[in-house]
Amino acid sequence: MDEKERQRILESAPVGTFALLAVVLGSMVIAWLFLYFGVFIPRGIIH
Amino acid sequence: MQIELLIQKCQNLIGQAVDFVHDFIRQSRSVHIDDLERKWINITLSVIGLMIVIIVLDALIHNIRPPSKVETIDSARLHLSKEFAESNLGVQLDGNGDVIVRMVAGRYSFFPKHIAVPAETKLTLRWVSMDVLHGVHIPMTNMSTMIIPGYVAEITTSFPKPGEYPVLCNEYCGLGHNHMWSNISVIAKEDWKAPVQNFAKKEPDNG
Amino acid sequence: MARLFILLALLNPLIAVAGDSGSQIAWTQDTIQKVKSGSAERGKNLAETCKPCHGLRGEGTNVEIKDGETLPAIPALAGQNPFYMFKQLRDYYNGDRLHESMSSIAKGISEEDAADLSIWFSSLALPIQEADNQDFKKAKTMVSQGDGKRILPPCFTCHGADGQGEKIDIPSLAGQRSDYFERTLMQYRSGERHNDIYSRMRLIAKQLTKAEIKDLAYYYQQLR
Amino acid sequence: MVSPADRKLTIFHLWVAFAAFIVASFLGEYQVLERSGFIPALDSPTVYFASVSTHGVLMGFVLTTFFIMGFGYYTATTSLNTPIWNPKLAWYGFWISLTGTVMAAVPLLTGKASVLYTFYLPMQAHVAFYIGATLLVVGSWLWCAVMLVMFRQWKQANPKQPVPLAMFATTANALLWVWTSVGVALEVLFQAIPLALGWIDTVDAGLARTLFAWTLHPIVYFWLIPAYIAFYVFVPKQAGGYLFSDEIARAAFIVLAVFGLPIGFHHLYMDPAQTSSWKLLHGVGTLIVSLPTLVTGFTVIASLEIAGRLRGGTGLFGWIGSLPWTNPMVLSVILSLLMLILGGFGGVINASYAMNAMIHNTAWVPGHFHLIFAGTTVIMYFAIAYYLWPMLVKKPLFSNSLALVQLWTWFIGMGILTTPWHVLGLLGQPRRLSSMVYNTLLTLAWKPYELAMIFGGLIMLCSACLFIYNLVKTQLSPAPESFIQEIEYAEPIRPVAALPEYLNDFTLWNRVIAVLMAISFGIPILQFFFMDTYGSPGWGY
Repeated sequence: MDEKERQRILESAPVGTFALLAVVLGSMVIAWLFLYFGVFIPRGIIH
Repeated sequence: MQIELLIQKCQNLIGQAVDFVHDFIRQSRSVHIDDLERKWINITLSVIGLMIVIIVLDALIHNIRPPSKVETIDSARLHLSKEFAESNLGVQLDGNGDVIVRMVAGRYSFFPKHIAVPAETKLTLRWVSMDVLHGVHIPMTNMSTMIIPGYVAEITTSFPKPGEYPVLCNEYCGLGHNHMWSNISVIAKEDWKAPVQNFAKKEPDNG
Repeated sequence: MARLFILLALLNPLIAVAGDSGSQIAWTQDTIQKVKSGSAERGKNLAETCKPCHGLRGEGTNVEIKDGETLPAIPALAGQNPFYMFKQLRDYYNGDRLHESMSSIAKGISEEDAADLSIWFSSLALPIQEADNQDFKKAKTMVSQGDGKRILPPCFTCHGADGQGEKIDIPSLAGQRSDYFERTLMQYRSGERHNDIYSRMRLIAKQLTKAEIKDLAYYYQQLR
Repeated sequence: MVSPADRKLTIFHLWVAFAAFIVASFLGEYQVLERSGFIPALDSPTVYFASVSTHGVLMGFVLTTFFIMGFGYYTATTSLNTPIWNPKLAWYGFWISLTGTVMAAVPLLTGKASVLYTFYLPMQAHVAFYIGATLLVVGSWLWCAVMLVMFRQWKQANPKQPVPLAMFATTANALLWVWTSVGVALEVLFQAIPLALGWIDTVDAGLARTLFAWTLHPIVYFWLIPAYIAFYVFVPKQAGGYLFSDEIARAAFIVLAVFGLPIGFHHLYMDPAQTSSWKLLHGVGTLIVSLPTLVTGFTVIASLEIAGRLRGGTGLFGWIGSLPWTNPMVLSVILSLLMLILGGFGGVINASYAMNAMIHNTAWVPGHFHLIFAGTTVIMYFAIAYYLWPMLVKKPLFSNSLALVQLWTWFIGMGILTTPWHVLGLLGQPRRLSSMVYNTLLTLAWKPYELAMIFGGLIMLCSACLFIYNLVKTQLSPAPESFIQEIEYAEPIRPVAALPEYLNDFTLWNRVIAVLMAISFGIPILQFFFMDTYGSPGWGY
């Protein structure tokens, strides 16, 4: 692991993190929409 | 003379504020944020924005809100008030034919102990507590509210599916908290018969 | 007996007010202040007139047969929750609770007297009745666990783990005369006694069998 | 080099914290066992609710406050390289807080204060409980004073220099706590204590809940921030890499402190004492405050990615495998972030305004906060303890592999405990039941989940004992001749060049907080003094 390789890694964009979190956030949004429209709203009026 | 002085002061203040904001933004630009992190921040903000939009629109258009009618009542004199006298509790039709349910929460039960309401109908439930904090929740429905002594908790909801439901206290109210529950029968709309009581006026008499 | 009630009803205009409100007493700020400002010494002197029936130390009596005549049980007052006692005296005064002698006696007791008496009797120790070696298994389960099937909360959750009563107006039961305890629950059960707000005690008493009531009466009498 | 006196101050705080933790862990397992009805002989509401109150106070107030104070002192002295300012005041804070804890513990354990750790006026506990809680908070204010003075002194000594990130975040936490504790202090000083002493006869329960809601959210950020400090300043270094961005870390701490305060009404959605528009304003604020957590997630995982690649990881996710999983700090951050995903999601559901009706005061709520506090936060408390103990006692950690086992068992136990708990919440089981006596089919559906929770709790109890065992053995083992271990703070990849002053100081943010609090709490609190409210007398329980 020479210095140039180290520098390249330090400058590189964290694509793995982005992909991981995009999946996590995406599934959170889907789960939220499912609970909101699938479970909460059908349970009746509320105010 | 003071007025000019005052206006002068206001202008200075506004001037300072504007300069401050410019300075704030200029400095923010100097902070290095990785492009991918900036993209992530924008995506997160848009997801949060999506949820906020759904919630706010549902609140404004479909009136999907938590129960929040602020109305005080003297919880010590409930039994002496007209609206929450023992004979006036339970399910009734109010002036314009809407179903209204008045319940008293007291350690350790909800009074009256069994009520029958129509399914798929807009119901207004008014809960009061005669002693401490209670919470009431009918599982699998949106009928959920806190009951605070000194306040009337009014919630408007409906029960889509007929059936027998327990009415559970879900706020710690003493050592008998897990014994505090009662029953509600949600009857299909057509089979439900309105109780024969007289039209009690809805305006609360604070006793 | 029935004629007496009608007589009392006519005499007392207050009875017909809010028929089913259970009681006129409400624990508002000033009512609480009235009870708290009661003085034990004045109560001690006033209590002299209560001794003939309620006993020298407010320990009450069970049913007694004296020269061929059965005398009804008289409740123990010692150690009672002051707010509860104040409410009973005022319920007698207002006619929400009826008793052939207490109703008329209560007429002579003003609010200050009621507060003084309540503070005085609550300062006494809870009465200790003779121990009873019955095993109160059924009573103990009712007191500590209640009965989920009949939605009966355990007695101790309101009346306190040692039957000492609880803030603000829940009565103490420990050491209470068993005959009086039984008579009270039976009156709640039949609805003859109706000064409990929103029929809280009546709804519970209606679901108890006579045997259970007797069991509980003896259990609480020996509780110390 | 940290002076023995400062080390002693730190370790005293940490031992009180973890003593409270282990006692409360046993209570936690008892509660799960009692509630499930698995052993009918255990059934007793009196003991159960005394236990829940004690478990809540010990975990929520004692473990957290003492750990944060101890960790704060050690961070301040090591990151600023100066001895702790005014140690006498620091020790006063310790003894006041400890007295308060003992004073509250006595009524709690004798069943005289079974009003849970959220007080629930107009129910009344013994006055010693309220006075004890107040002293605990007053003691922690002295810690805040020490942190703020050391921060101010360092800035004067180093003008225009960026304050070390660890100290910056600790000071942000101290400031957040001063703002946070005002709400509960007002409620206890003007309502709970006067009612308990009989100076007043009635209290307004609506006002009491509103004041407590002021404290109820930012206090969880007060607990969470030390975990985030470890995320930013220890984890990158331990993983063999660098902190991805120092400025973003500071911004995240600021947004947490500033936006964590004015959003308390998501605890009062179902309350009749506040209108729906105030609740909506607070609800929107609550959703916005998930931003710093998501940004923290990105920055920390990015730091881990860089570290993993430096250790030879390649491809999109290859860096995950090449991370040093046998380093307790790295293992616990991975487990902590996993729990943060589900715990955070539970929080967003709670925060979603009207949807709160679905799970308000149901078992979903304890499922959520056990996952995000007892999981995400407390597992980082463990990691920090494993990292600091060798430096505090000048001896190597007793067993690294035992620490890894402990962290894994805590994570697995948490999963088995909280997953059924969330399901019970969706099935409508209310919170805080000492036994299931409802005579309905619903309670039968709850049975299997409650039994599963016993095993989750059991695993966590064993894990808690392993943790204490490891620390005690570390402290009692013989001291090697030369054992040198110094604290290492992560350096950012890009050295912090021109740091704007507002990312290096709090005067601006204090004003912003004051304005936000005035907007979001001003009217909702004043309304109680302008409408004719009715007080409720004190009740027993």
